[in-house]
Amino acid sequence: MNFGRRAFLQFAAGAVGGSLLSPLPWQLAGDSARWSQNWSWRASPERGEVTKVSSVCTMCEGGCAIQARLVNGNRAILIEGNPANPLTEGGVCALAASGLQFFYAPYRISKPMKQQKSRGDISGFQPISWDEALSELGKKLGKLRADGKSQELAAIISHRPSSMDDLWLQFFTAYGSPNLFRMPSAADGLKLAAKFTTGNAQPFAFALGNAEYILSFGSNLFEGAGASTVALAAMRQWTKGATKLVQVESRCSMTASKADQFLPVNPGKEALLAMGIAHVMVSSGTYDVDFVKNNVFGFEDWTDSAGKKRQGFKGLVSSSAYSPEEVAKATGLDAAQIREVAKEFAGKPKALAVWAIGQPDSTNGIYHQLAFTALNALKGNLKPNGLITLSPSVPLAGLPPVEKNGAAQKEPQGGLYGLLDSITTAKNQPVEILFVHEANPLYSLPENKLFRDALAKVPMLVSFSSYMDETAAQADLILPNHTAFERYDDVLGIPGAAFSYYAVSVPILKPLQDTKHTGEALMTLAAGIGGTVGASLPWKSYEEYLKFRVDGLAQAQKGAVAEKPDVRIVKLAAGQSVQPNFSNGADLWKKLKAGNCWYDAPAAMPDFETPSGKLELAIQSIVQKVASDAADKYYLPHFEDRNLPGNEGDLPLLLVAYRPSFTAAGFYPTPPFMTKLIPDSVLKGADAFIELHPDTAAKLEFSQGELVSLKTTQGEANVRVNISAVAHPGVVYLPTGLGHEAYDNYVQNKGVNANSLMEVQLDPVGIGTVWACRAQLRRV
Amino acid sequence: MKQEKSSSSGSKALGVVFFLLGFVGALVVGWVVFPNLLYSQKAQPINFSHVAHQSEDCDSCHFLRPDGTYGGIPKLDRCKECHESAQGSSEAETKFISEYVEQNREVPWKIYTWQPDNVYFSHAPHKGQGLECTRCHRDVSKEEKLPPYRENRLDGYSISTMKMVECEKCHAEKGASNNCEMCHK
Amino acid sequence: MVIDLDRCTGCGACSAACQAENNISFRLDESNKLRSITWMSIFQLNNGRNYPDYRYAFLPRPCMHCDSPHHSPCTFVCPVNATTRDENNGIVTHIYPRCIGCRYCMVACPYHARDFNWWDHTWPKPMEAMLSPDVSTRMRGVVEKCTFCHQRMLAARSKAYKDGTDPDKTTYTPACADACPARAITFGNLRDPHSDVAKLSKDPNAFRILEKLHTDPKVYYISTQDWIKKLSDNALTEKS
Amino acid sequence: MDRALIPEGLKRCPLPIFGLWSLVLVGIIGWGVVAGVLVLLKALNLTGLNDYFGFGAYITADLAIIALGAGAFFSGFLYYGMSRFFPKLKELGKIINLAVVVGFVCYTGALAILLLEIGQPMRGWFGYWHANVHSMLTEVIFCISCYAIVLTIEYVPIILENRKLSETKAVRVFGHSMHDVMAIFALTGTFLSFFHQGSLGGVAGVLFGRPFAFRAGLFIWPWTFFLFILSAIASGPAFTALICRAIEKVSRKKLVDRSVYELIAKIEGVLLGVYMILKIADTAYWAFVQSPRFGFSLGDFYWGAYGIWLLIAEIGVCGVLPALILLSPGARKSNFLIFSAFLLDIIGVSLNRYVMTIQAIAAPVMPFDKWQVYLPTIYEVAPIVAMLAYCVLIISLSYRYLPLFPREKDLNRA
Repeated sequence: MNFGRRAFLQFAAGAVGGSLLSPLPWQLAGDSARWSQNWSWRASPERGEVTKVSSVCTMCEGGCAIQARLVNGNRAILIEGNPANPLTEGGVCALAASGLQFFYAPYRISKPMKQQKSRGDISGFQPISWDEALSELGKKLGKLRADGKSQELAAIISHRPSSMDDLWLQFFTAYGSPNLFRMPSAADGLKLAAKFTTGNAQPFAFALGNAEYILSFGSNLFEGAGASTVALAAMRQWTKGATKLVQVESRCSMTASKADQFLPVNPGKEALLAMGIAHVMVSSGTYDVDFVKNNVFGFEDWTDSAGKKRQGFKGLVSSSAYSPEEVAKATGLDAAQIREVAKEFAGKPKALAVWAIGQPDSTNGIYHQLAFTALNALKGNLKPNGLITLSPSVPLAGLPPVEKNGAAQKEPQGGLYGLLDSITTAKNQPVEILFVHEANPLYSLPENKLFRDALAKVPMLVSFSSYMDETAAQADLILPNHTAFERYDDVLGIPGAAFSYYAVSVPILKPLQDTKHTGEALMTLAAGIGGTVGASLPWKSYEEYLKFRVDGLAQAQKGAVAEKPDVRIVKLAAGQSVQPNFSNGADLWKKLKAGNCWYDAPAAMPDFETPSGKLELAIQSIVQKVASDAADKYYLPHFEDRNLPGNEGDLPLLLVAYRPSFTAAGFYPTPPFMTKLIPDSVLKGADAFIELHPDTAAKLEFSQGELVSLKTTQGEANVRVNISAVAHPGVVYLPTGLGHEAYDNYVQNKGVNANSLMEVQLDPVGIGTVWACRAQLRRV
Repeated sequence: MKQEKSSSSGSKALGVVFFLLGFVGALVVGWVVFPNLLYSQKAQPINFSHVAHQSEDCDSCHFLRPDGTYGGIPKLDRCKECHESAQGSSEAETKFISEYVEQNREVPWKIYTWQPDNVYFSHAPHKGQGLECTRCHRDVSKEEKLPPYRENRLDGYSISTMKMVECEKCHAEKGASNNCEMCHK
Repeated sequence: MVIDLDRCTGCGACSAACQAENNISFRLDESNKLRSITWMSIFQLNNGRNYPDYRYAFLPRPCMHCDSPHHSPCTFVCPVNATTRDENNGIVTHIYPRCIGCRYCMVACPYHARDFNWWDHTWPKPMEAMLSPDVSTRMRGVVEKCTFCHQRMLAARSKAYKDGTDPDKTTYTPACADACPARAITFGNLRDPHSDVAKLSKDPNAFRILEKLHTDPKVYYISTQDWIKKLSDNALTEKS
Repeated sequence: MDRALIPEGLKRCPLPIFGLWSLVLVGIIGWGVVAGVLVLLKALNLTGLNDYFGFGAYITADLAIIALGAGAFFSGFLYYGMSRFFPKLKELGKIINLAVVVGFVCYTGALAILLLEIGQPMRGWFGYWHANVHSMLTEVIFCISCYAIVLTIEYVPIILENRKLSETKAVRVFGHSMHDVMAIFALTGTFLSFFHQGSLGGVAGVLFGRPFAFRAGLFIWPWTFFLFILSAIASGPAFTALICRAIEKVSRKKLVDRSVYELIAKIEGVLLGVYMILKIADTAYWAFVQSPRFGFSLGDFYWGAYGIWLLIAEIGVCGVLPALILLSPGARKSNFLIFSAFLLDIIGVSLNRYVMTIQAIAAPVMPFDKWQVYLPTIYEVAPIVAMLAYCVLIISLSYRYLPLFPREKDLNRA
């Protein structure tokens, strides 16, 4: 046995020696090293040729030029900015950078769907062919119109300016319904203010790039929302130290933090401060006397059409109610500070008061819009070469005139909210069919309950959404649109920008799913209805339609295509001439399709088309909308203190929704890439955080991160407390863009939807004003 | 102890035999048996004769794209330029026409020198350094028939996939950078 | 790299672009920031005052690609040479298939610039289509971090070779710098005295984070706000 | 069979009781193994670790257990190496076997935990395959695995001494021949483990991005390298002694002469004393010279759960105090004092390992960084507990079936 063992040992020794001299051990070691590096289930992206396509992002009003990276021409892997664009110089926002997560979203709607079960039951959606869907709907519409009930068709569309608006308007005019509404936006306020004071249709626009002193009344210039591209482009032009930004707001927002001076006013009192500043300027005579004297109506006392003598703005604003002391009391600032600001504003040659830019919705009623306008009027900013112009229109080809339908066309009262109200209370005409396009009112309409209630009374909801969002989920018929990166679309100016801007968005890839451009769906529907409606939309495809419009722009021979980023479009002065650099329509189309934008300087402030031919601070047209025997101040810009519903004892706090830059609050939800950006002081697990001032938190004995119940007149929700010094004492700040119930589990159940807790106050002129509502916090 | 010694002394010669037995056996296993066991053989979907395409020069199919990346094995479209319909009567071509051209399917070639995801290899710099293709690839100028694709059963790489040490060796000789990020992604 | 904090609005475009460019995985719940993978993290700084004097700012933090002599804190400790610094271009890279996941480098990094793959990663099916072939996806159990998008550098060099220009003179910009809508991020070669970054890094308002540790970061920040500069290093921060 | 295995002339508790005892231990081990396997399958998200706390319970346990296992190499070093010059040290021969067993279990156990700790266990061996010579961790991987092998080799002859096994001649011969070379292994082991104890210290010391852990250098290593060695040898033998005492208590037998304990006490007293002096010097320099230079004050390093009490406990209660006890001949007479001093010593060193790993990374470095708190999950606790159970099991088996204590027979003559 010894022997055997010995022999074995010798054999083994030999074997070891031998194998060490063979590649076996080394090869094995190397291979197992590589084997341990392979993880078979790890995603392995297909390789290939990488190409770039230029286009323009249409996910918000910002108008960012983008470039998409494709692999083998069939797979988009990245959205980048287009460095040739003068507005963005190659920058994009987080939403655009995450854009492909919508393109490849699991919650996309792949084909037309018809709800076969009860409304809202996702399992009830059954696929239906496009022909079937459109002809069915076409028949319905035809019948409705034949019955002379064409005004029973209504639509809610995106507030992003694009040629789709005109197409919709064309369709609705031809069809004979006045009930076409855009989602509420800050621009509405600017538009109305301009309409009342200047009599022009275009909204006000601010020459941010040329201002040296900017007094911002709650504008979220740097919160990354919508038109902040303009603010950022302007900021890049400001010279550090030379340009001064003063932010008037209750919450210390990013803009406030970046501002050179932060005026922490009590919520909703911004306009009062504006009046206070006006008071100082008027009483000290430091306003633009000539301009006011020659071009402003209603500064001095005036007599109305009925020959009644009425108080002018001068008298009103000079009243002690607007004295710095009084204003200080109400706003929480101190009088000296107000005088100081007024002095600086009046003193600086290029001082500008801005409001309502980059805000998801207006926080100012019409009278407040007028107050800000008045302040700029005193400063002389509405002179032909002033810092405020009318947002310049893009001279695209107008749509062919349509034969109006005989059916009665009542001008809708009170805008979108008016409509919802009349549907719910059914006192006005009901709505038979409701279209929703590029909008998600059930989620993103402030006080979305109003939409929910109205929807219950609407027999048929047709959604054109590409995604299974809250509204689409309630639809009876879904006609999915191509996503923003698969379709022709355009950017028709940027709200609040003092330059004209036009860009065409081209598809970066052919549609992934069996979707259809809503524009083309409309054309098909129109054709289906036939008659004057069919004739009103003569185009075969949306591309053809855009070409037609661009032709008009080319013929106008105004403005130029920016092929290099060095055009300082935010510094363009009103009336400055721009040399066209395109020959004809085809040429311009080619340049635009290549991802370049068209721009033009704003027109100088045109003649005021008001009854008085001047800039009107005393507005006669507004009065019918208020009350015929209204007090003098109702003709004038003034501070309108709103008393909020709900009793203060029960709801002692104020709730204000704020817009964080890292959530998407509009038609698009917050994509996974952006969800990563949300700090854990805003969202933790399924809970959203409210911001609470340390003292307020101390008074309520809340600790950081504590779960509390937030109650408003609209409802109740559990939130966590984030004790933060950004908050104004006694005010609860809730972020928007959270709390989705639709889409997929990457989006769902994260926080609460501010719109379901907030409350809207309707203006006499139908602006839904959302600024605050009474709230209560208690331990759960 | 003693008797053990004696017993062993008697068998020294035998011991050497045992040793050699093990030694040689291991060598055979290590050099001959093992390599054949380690690699599995796979045939290409269809044969491609480089010789038959001598008329074209290499770059017309294996070219660098303008952005400096390498086109690799030509896509179907390139083949179609000539082979829209059959040129000859080889069984490989008829198969190619019927199964790929007509059905417009890309040929699922097995790539002999396929590198894993974490490797970044660009032909441009190597070409720029004047390296011959044959320095790393087999010489195909006389090749009638595609060799079988041999896959390592353990790590799943092709037998001709270059190993890092080889890259490093050449880089070191040529004085090129051997830093990780130069070849990894 | 130089980041102008006066311009930065904390919008997060840099971070989102980074995620898209580098195949960074995401999970259903990303609110546990201690386990969330972000190469470009955005820190919130504040001046510690109370309302209304409270001010805050955002500080985007890529990997600092520390230039400390001989080794960066992380490259010094890696047992398997998975993370190394290229002395030619100063980029600190991390090779996933080499990493054994000991996390020593994470411990060594004072900037929390390194993240660990705590999970196997899956993308919602359609989204796998947007993965870039230029960056390899990671397996679980390895560390990852910002690479200054070196794949873009490699692409640029490749093109240079193709065009016969000098590959060492090529420039490129990483995804974050490309995306920034405020144009706050400038990227270039610090060693080239004529480059924008080199000039900006000499700006009187330029500073780096934790200079006292002598990690010698290659990322500079610019701010005119004293309280922000104070937050760059502990000695400058007054302790309460 | 059981009888046959038990060393000649020694009494052991009846098999059923022992069986029950081992069953309990096996149960615990099983529990830990399950947890460990789950960690391997589902990855480290099961643990309490995160991007802030790259190191956690696993590493701390490893460092501690390895420091305590050091008793093996150090007693070995004294017994095989030094006793030639200091005959007094021959005494240690009476406990050396136990020391080896303890060392063996500690190191093998530590290796198992280390396997869980890394995210890619399959690549653990890259430490050899792609070694980075600068990394302290490379040294650790090298030395620990090498020394584990050495200890196994040292353990084998002890096993072979088992009554049944040694009946076969060949085994007996083999065992004996191994005994002869043991000294060499002991010394190799000593070198290896000195070195990697040091490396473990280095692991923390080289982190120049972490002012809490960073220490300036002596030769090519930061001086934590030497502090760790010192603290290890100042606690290892104490640990062995304590275990020996535990066995005595459980088995209600006398296993070694008290002189052995006193000798160990004396040695440990001196070493711990020296260690404390250096440690205090180090702490003072770190607190008042180095940290301010990095812009830190002592206050920045302590917060909430990670309070200054850790420092006091480590250096005061579990450092200076036991040192004084062990150094005073009077105190060494009292069993209570001597063993509680050993215990404190051990706790102190374990605490030091905890502080140098977990607190070192808990303390924020960037001024705008926030403190985080680390809590291990059951998936970390279970394997660690199981590892300890494994140690106990092996020791119990060894004690039952192997003649660990040469003097046991004489000391327990009824």
